[in-house]
Amino acid sequence: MFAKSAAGPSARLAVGLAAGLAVAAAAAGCVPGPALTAEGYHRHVEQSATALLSAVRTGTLAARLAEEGRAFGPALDTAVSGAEDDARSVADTFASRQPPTPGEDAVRDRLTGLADNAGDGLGDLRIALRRGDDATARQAAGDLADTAQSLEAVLAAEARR
Amino acid sequence: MPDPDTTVEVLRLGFAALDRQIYDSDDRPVGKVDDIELAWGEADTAPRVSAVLTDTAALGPRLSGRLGRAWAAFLRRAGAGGGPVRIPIGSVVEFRPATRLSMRAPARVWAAEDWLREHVIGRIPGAGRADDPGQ
Amino acid sequence: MKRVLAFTLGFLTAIGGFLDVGDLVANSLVGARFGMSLAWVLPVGVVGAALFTEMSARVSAISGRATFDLVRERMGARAGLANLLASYTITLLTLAAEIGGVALALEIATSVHYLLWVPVVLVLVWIVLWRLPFQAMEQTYGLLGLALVAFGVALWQLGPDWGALLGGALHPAPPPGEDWPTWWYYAIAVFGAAMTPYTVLFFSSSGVEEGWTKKDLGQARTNVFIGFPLGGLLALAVMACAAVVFMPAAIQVEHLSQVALPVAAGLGRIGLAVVIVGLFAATFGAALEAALAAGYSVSQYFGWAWGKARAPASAPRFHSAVLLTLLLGTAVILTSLDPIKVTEYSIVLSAAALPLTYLPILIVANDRDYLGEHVNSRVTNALATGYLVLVLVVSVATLPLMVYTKAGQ
Amino acid sequence: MPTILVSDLLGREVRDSRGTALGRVQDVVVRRTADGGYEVVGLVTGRSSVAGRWGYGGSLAPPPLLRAVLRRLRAHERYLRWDHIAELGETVRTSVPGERLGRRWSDVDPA
Repeated sequence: MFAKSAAGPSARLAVGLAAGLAVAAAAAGCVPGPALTAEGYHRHVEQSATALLSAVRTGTLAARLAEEGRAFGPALDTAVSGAEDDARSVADTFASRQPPTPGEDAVRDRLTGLADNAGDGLGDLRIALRRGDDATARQAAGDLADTAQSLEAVLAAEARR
Repeated sequence: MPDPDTTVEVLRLGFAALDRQIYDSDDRPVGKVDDIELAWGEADTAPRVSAVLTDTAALGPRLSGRLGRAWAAFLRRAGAGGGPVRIPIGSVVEFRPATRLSMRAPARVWAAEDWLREHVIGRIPGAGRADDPGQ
Repeated sequence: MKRVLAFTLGFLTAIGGFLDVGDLVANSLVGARFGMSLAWVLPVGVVGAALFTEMSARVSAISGRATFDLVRERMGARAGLANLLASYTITLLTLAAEIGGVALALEIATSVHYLLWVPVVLVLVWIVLWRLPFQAMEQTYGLLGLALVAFGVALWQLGPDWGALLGGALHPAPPPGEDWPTWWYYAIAVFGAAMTPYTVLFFSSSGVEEGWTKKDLGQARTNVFIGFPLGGLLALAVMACAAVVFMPAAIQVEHLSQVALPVAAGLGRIGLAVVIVGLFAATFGAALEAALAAGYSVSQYFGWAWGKARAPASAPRFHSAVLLTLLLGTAVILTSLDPIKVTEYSIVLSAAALPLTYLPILIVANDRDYLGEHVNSRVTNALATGYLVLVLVVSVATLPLMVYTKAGQ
Repeated sequence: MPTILVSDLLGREVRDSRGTALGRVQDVVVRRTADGGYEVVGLVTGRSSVAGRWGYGGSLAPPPLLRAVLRRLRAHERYLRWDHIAELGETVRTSVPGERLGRRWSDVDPA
């Protein structure tokens, strides 16, 4: 056997491309490490609040569609359950991250509370929709709307920093 | 404008023969021309094409390097022994556009095909049914 | 009359077949996050997809050769195998995404968790591949996929500010709070979703299977040139619906269940039911195509007998490859990776790998040895060269952008 | 009868009579003989065979940009007549200086 390391450039290109794709996919899938700086922590706050707001607003949209009779149960249930899962997982991730200085404790407490509200509100809405309990659903939607407003306030405050 | 490098009399094996589809005399797709064997006769000054090789076992050396070694190791583990299938050049009618044989392919090229038909695909109901062409 | 019917069926199938889970997710997600500022990518993608597909249709109609047959012949055993591995991996990922998409559509219809549907989807896909004749398969899912027209009707019913939508589309820049790299990253996602390589692999091979000749070329072209732009319009409607309903509410699209909500908002229950049928059909059809495309490419590289129209017993290696790919794709989804994430990766990586299928087809489409007088015209070549540069730039830019933006986070 | 596989020839290093590297064996050229066989008449050397496999044959008329790229990719290709091979070992040595090798087999061997 003779050593024939002379892979054609295009072969190398293609192999490289395949390997690169795999590596990049792996790298991009990684969650960012623990927030070490105040700057990093505030970015984390902003991302979490944005994700929570999205979940909460998905809930209020679903509640509106339910009230107007524009959608049927399973589709709304799936949408609200998805939003609830998102809210709870954001809440977990957010709570697990430690603020770098005591100066961030206030925003941490505020967002932790809102994250819990979001998860609970979406949970209440899901249960009410499944039971066909319009009054409770309306109440849950109202709570969610309040949570959304507070989340917007947090985001606005973060943007002013 | 015919290129003198591709006239019928002269051809580049890598371009005109290697990696071309092989069909046997029954028009069945046999595989690809995975390698070509050259031989020197007593009186020859230059080697002549003596056979085309097919079957995945012939592919390993073509890939060479790390890929080729991995391929060979994979085939060894898969238990594919016996080396590539050799088709003497006398049975090759033409190389382009596809390699056509004047004989039926040796039974050994169908080993994997037959095994899968007998043990997997053929056991599933409806395996013998093709689409109606007019449908 | 029969001709008219075949013609209508053909481009209707092309419209419905244009959209898959990648298009639905990418366009809805982008509309929610970037409004209409990335709408310009859709025409770019649609023209590219039409160009690319027409060339491969011409190659298969005139030379009777499918894509990977030519890739192996023209790139050789080694570069061809590397190409095969890359294309196969991406097709597998796409298949996994589509299987996930079918399961999610069933979850939306029933609220039974999608993971429970995945094995059912596997069996359904496989039975259809095994038993349904080729054309019946294509037409059924293409026509049912037309139900996605509901997005267009819903948009109209939502009564958006058309001027604002148009203004957004004419203002291609990231909206406040978004940066340029992320914006470009999602531009690549929309582009990759419109130009998925599995479609081309499937289209060229199905042309060979159906025994296309010069005579069928005209019809194939019409299907592509009318069907794809109309499919692109549907994709635009998906994006606009999301821009109208989600963007003002700051909702980000993370689930397929959200994608359907604007239709409910616009059309109510019936619209929602129709769109769920469309979601199911589009993803199911794409799953069939992706599974076949994977089997085609492997079989064509190794020179095995292949074809869905053949009796499985006369192409056992091909059918085993399809079956194995289906099992692998199902396994990917059963790891409970988020199907939407799988979809996002599959379309972005598709964009990165486009040159692998695009370049060989472009080269062969210029070879008189294969195509005779049907080689690319000067106009086609000018356009195709532009797209060659574009797909190369996209291919080079994708991975750095993916890492830099943490996949668009 | 001694035999050799084409895959074994492909990829071997090629040096000319002065030791200058000419790339590697990329292809084997054969001629149809009167008795219907194929006789080897030479080797194609160069750095890569891919562009050669695409652009080879004269039937390809790619758009200008692509043509320029393909031509550049093939600029290193040389044809080595079989009777100009001095030694066919792990390294193939030619009996003539590299610049005397033609770009296509027809440049040097009009037979």
